[in-house]
Amino acid sequence: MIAFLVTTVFIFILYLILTAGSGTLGLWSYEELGAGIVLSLLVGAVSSRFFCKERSVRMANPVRILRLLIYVLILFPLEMARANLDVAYRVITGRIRPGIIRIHPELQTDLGILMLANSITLTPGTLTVAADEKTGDLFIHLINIPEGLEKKEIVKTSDLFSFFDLPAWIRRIAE
Amino acid sequence: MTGMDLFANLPGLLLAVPLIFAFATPLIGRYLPRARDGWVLLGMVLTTVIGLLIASAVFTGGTVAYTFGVPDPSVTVPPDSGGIPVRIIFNIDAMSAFMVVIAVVTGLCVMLYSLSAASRSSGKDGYYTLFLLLVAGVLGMVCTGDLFNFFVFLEIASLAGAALVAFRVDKGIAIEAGLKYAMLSTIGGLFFLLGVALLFGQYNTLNIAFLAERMGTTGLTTPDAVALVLFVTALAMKCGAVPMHFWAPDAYAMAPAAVTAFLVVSSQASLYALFRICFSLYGQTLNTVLLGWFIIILGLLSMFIGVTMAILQKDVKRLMAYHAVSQTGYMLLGVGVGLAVLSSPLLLSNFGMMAMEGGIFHIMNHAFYKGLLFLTAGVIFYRCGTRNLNDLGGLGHSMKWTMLFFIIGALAIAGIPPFNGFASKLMIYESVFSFNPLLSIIAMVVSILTLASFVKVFHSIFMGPKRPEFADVTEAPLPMLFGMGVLSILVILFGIFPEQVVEVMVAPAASALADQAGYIGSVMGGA
Amino acid sequence: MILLFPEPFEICVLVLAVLILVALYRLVAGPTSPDRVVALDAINTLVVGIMFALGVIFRENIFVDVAILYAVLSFIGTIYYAWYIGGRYT
Amino acid sequence: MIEVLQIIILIGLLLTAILAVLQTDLLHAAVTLGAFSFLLALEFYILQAPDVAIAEAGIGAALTTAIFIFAIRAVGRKEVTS
Amino acid sequence: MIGNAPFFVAMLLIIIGITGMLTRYNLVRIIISLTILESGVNLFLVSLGYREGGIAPIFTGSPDGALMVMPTVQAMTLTNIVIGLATTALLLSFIMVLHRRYGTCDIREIRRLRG
Amino acid sequence: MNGIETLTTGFGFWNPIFWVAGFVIALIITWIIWRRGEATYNTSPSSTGPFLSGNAEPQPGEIHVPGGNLYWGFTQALERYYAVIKPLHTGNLADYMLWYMGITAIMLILVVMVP
Amino acid sequence: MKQSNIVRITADIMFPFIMIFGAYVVLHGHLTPGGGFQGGAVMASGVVLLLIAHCDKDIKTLIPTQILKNVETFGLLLFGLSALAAVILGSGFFTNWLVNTGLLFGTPVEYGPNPGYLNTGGVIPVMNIAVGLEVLAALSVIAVIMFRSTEPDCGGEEQ
Amino acid sequence: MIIEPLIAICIIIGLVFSALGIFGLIRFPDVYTRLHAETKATTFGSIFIGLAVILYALFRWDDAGEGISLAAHVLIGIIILMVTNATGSHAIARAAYKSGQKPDPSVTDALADVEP
Repeated sequence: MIAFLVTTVFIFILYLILTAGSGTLGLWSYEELGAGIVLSLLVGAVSSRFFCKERSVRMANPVRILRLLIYVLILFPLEMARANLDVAYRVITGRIRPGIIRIHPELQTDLGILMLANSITLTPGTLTVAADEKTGDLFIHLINIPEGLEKKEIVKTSDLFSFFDLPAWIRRIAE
Repeated sequence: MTGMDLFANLPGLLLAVPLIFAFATPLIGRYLPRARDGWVLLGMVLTTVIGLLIASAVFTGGTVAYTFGVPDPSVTVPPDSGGIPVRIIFNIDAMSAFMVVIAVVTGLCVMLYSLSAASRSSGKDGYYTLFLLLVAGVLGMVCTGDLFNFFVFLEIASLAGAALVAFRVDKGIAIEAGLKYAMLSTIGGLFFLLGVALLFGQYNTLNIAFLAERMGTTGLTTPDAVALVLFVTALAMKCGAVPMHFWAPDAYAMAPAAVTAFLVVSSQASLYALFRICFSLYGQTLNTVLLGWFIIILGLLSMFIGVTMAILQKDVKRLMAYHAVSQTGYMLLGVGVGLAVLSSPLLLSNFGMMAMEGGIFHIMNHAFYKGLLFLTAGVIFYRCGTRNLNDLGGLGHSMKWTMLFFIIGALAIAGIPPFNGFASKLMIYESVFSFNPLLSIIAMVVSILTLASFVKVFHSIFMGPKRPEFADVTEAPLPMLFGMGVLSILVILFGIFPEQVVEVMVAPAASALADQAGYIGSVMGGA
Repeated sequence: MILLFPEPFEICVLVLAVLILVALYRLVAGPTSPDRVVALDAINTLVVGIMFALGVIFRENIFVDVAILYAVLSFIGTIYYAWYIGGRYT
Repeated sequence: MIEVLQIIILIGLLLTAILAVLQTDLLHAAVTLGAFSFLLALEFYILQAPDVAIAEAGIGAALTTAIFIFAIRAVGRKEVTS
Repeated sequence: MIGNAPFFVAMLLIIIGITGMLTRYNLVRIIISLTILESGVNLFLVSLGYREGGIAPIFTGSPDGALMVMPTVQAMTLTNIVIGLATTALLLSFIMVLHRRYGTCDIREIRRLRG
Repeated sequence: MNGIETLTTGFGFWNPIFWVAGFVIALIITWIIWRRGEATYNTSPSSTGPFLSGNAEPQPGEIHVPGGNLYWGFTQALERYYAVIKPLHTGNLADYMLWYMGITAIMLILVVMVP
Repeated sequence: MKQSNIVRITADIMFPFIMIFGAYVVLHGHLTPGGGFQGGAVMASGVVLLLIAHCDKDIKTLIPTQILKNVETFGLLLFGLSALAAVILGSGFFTNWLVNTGLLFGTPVEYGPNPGYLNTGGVIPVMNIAVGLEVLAALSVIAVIMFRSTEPDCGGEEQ
Repeated sequence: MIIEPLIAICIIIGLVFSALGIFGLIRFPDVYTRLHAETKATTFGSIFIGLAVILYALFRWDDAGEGISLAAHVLIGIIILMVTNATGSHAIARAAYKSGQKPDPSVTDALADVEP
């Protein structure tokens, strides 16, 4: 039931964003709102069992959503910009030292792993190649491995991110 | 207009009834499996009744034009459009009504037949749905007055037909046949669409009558001629004219018998469209002699190669399929002669109209006797499990009614009096002889060869002593016999009273085909 | 205030289109299948960018719907290719 | 401006079409067909037909790809040349 | 001249599709060529409706009396895309069954129906 | 006889009444002839014995002429025609398409070149 | 190949978005680009995405094919009957009998360009919805059937 | 106004990064490194182009309601692009590894122990 409600609300917000600027009631018209409610209920009934498995209902917590927004809007873009400068440097100079390493982020939830993996894929010279479902370990392809890092069996996550400790933030958001 | 006015909306219902019955069939079949047979039969009977009502209205009262999506369907040209028919229009003149009659009557008989033929097999929901879709596609093809709409119905009929051809997988061979049919249909459809696009780019309309009118004022341009070629070859391929006939024996032979009987009607709908485009769309614009001779040559090739290939065959249905190709040649010959002399009124009245009447009459006769023959072949396959002429034999002892129906069909296709094939073939021989004696002689030779090959089939299947492996073969079930019986009664009736049929149905159809101005006027309101 | 300067967007669209042609090289020459899929992915991203910019040039906000759809659907295509490639079929 | 863009995209269309026919590996042909379909959707978009562009993107990108991948999986990706 | 480029490309696409269908032997490849042929026809149709400087035929938010491209051809193209998808799905499922029964996709070997 | 009219053509006419009457008369004559022969026909096997050159006559159930053997003389006589026409039906899908597109191409060339 | 959990979670998150976007395209078919077919195809893509992301599980419980077939029939019948209703109401086949009636989707609008109100269009949105449902169900069923035929045991080959 | 230079800067950044991504795609030696260049750089470039469109829509559109609508749609598009591109390239990398393609110039390969 909670899953259904969470899904419905999420879908309704999406619908509102899609139809923003359609009318007079705030940004929306009455018809759009009514249609949005009906559609959200329908789609929510269909997709709640995929979207909202039992453990990630915690994402309905407003504090977590606030943290998620901070993460997506401020922290992550900065990391991403730095990553892109790095890649630009590699592309121009051609100095690469690639390899696959293993990290152990100690994240438990699916959403956390997803966020971390996607963040890693979009940030400094890294690319998630595979994920171990049992331990939560990620296998990461680095375009430029720092000296000495390839010797370690399992690399600490803080070595990867320079500005902020993204895994810690993700833990705060999703765990 | 208030209240239900079903009679004004019959053309719409003609399309709506089979479609809605087809769509509802899976639901009925899943939750009320007992009612399914009655449901589809009801749908087909309703379609037949509507079709016959429309045909009678057309034959008594002239062309019916029906516009979709307006409160008053009889108004074809909206007043605020500047004299342009903007909507989809069903333009049912005598020729269309003639084809509607063929389609619904054959469809009803085939449906009766397949009620018991499909009783042993699985997947009946899909079968009936596809069959009703095929019927709807064919009805739409023959009724529509809009080129793009015709393309849509052509594709509906092609896809449903291809799926039906491959319906019984049969060690993959049926799939092979279905693949070939679907492939060629798709290419043909795409080329047809290209032609439609060429015309639309010039004249900004899709309505056949309006196109004809505008083309008459501007004269024939090169894109028009290219479009004509695309139309003619695509439709000739779809109706199985040599040398584009290769799909026809494969598809006809491998489809379930009932489907084959209706596929014949489907390819005749393409034939109808070929005639419609040649006469109604390009009739006055084009020098029709060249086109007429092209169609005549196609017809001659079809007749001769079809029948000579048929003699070689060992599979009953494949043999009959080659005969279908061969008989299509007669229709092409008859109407082609009419087309070749279209521009001279004297020749047209001397023998041109007669040739066209013969060709058009042959369409109907062919649909009936070829349907009958395919159904008998289906019965033989249903009871014996083989179609190979080398294995069959001696069935005349146990399947007397089937043998009788087969004899009727075989004599009719060979043009032996008093069956209907004779009447139409006589008309074709006569008029074509006046046009060019050589053509007529070839047609007669082909007719003799047809008789010869059916003697072979008759001898192989029914004559001879009873064979031990077919000892327990019994007569076909009653619904199958009923379906065949209706067709054979029609065959005999049309053979005995050809003059009435020609007068009531065929002659109006032929004159409607030749009368381009009338076709334009029926849509454009006599403008 | 209509359309103060759409020219930068036009230049942007042109450059991106040229980049698509460049990316086609990898689609042609990529030695392995994953290379080609990568090139396809790059083309998709570029096309989404082009569609964003064209939404401004054509002054139709509804054109951006197409871009969103495009992003989602190209993802599905990529997943399918990855599914096939990862399955060790010969 | 739009004309130049069109020319570029049309060149891309031609290239991908020829490649899709010529590739020896069916999977590569399917990938190329995917690129072709995307470029075609973009061309429809430029020709002011967003309806058609959505349909082409939806069909070409997701569904046709899926169906082709299923088929290639069933029949094997190498084209037998002899 | 440049305005006619889509037509030329559409014709070239059609020719490429036909060539591919006639010269390739693998059935899946033939379907790919068929798709290209169909896309060529679609492109031809859409280019027919294009007007220089026209806007999309959507009434919302367009200025009054603006030049619009023709919607009829777009509806036709849409229909053709739908039909094309149905055809492709049907043909490919045929091919899958055929491969299971015949063990090949080469049209030179799929010819049990002949003569 | 208003219902049954005569289908008149250039050469002759077709009236079902005449035809049925003629058919019935022919049947009667045939029956009479058959009837005359039936009375004197010897049904014992000795009447056909001499023609079978000493071999025992097979039982009726054992005689089966397969359909493929009929008309071998006809096909033999037209051997050269069939040697050309039968290999055309190859069962190869590419050939099918080639014929269709070839005819289309020839017609297109004719139409565009001739006028 | 079994997909990694990252792909699976992404698919699960994208699925409602794709569905709502498809529904948006269907419902605004008479106002913005799109319509029944496009929206239905988009929603079917969502189902296809689920299919591939969860290919190791039981497809029958994941995507109820029977319900989808019923939905398809329902969509087709809705389309046909909404066209036929015009005849029953005494008008031509396919007539837009709902427009300007004030009922659902029947708000009268003035002729000419306007910002686009959802509650207009008469029978066109109804037909769009019908077509959308039909296309969604039919394409999903096609994809599921083809998937099953290539993969009789749904993905048991993960190493 | 400050908006125009901002839009121009956004577009230039987007173009530069897109171009870098494509050149990386052409230049790098194996599929994983190409994925690096492609995913990060082109996604980043498209995001900046989207940002330019958002700025334009919010400040330079003739109809405010439509401008907001456009901005919202572009925002959704950007988010979708981020999620799907990252996941897509992960899927490609994993598939490439599973199909037996080892990273060619490679210092270390921790995955080789787990998945031979």
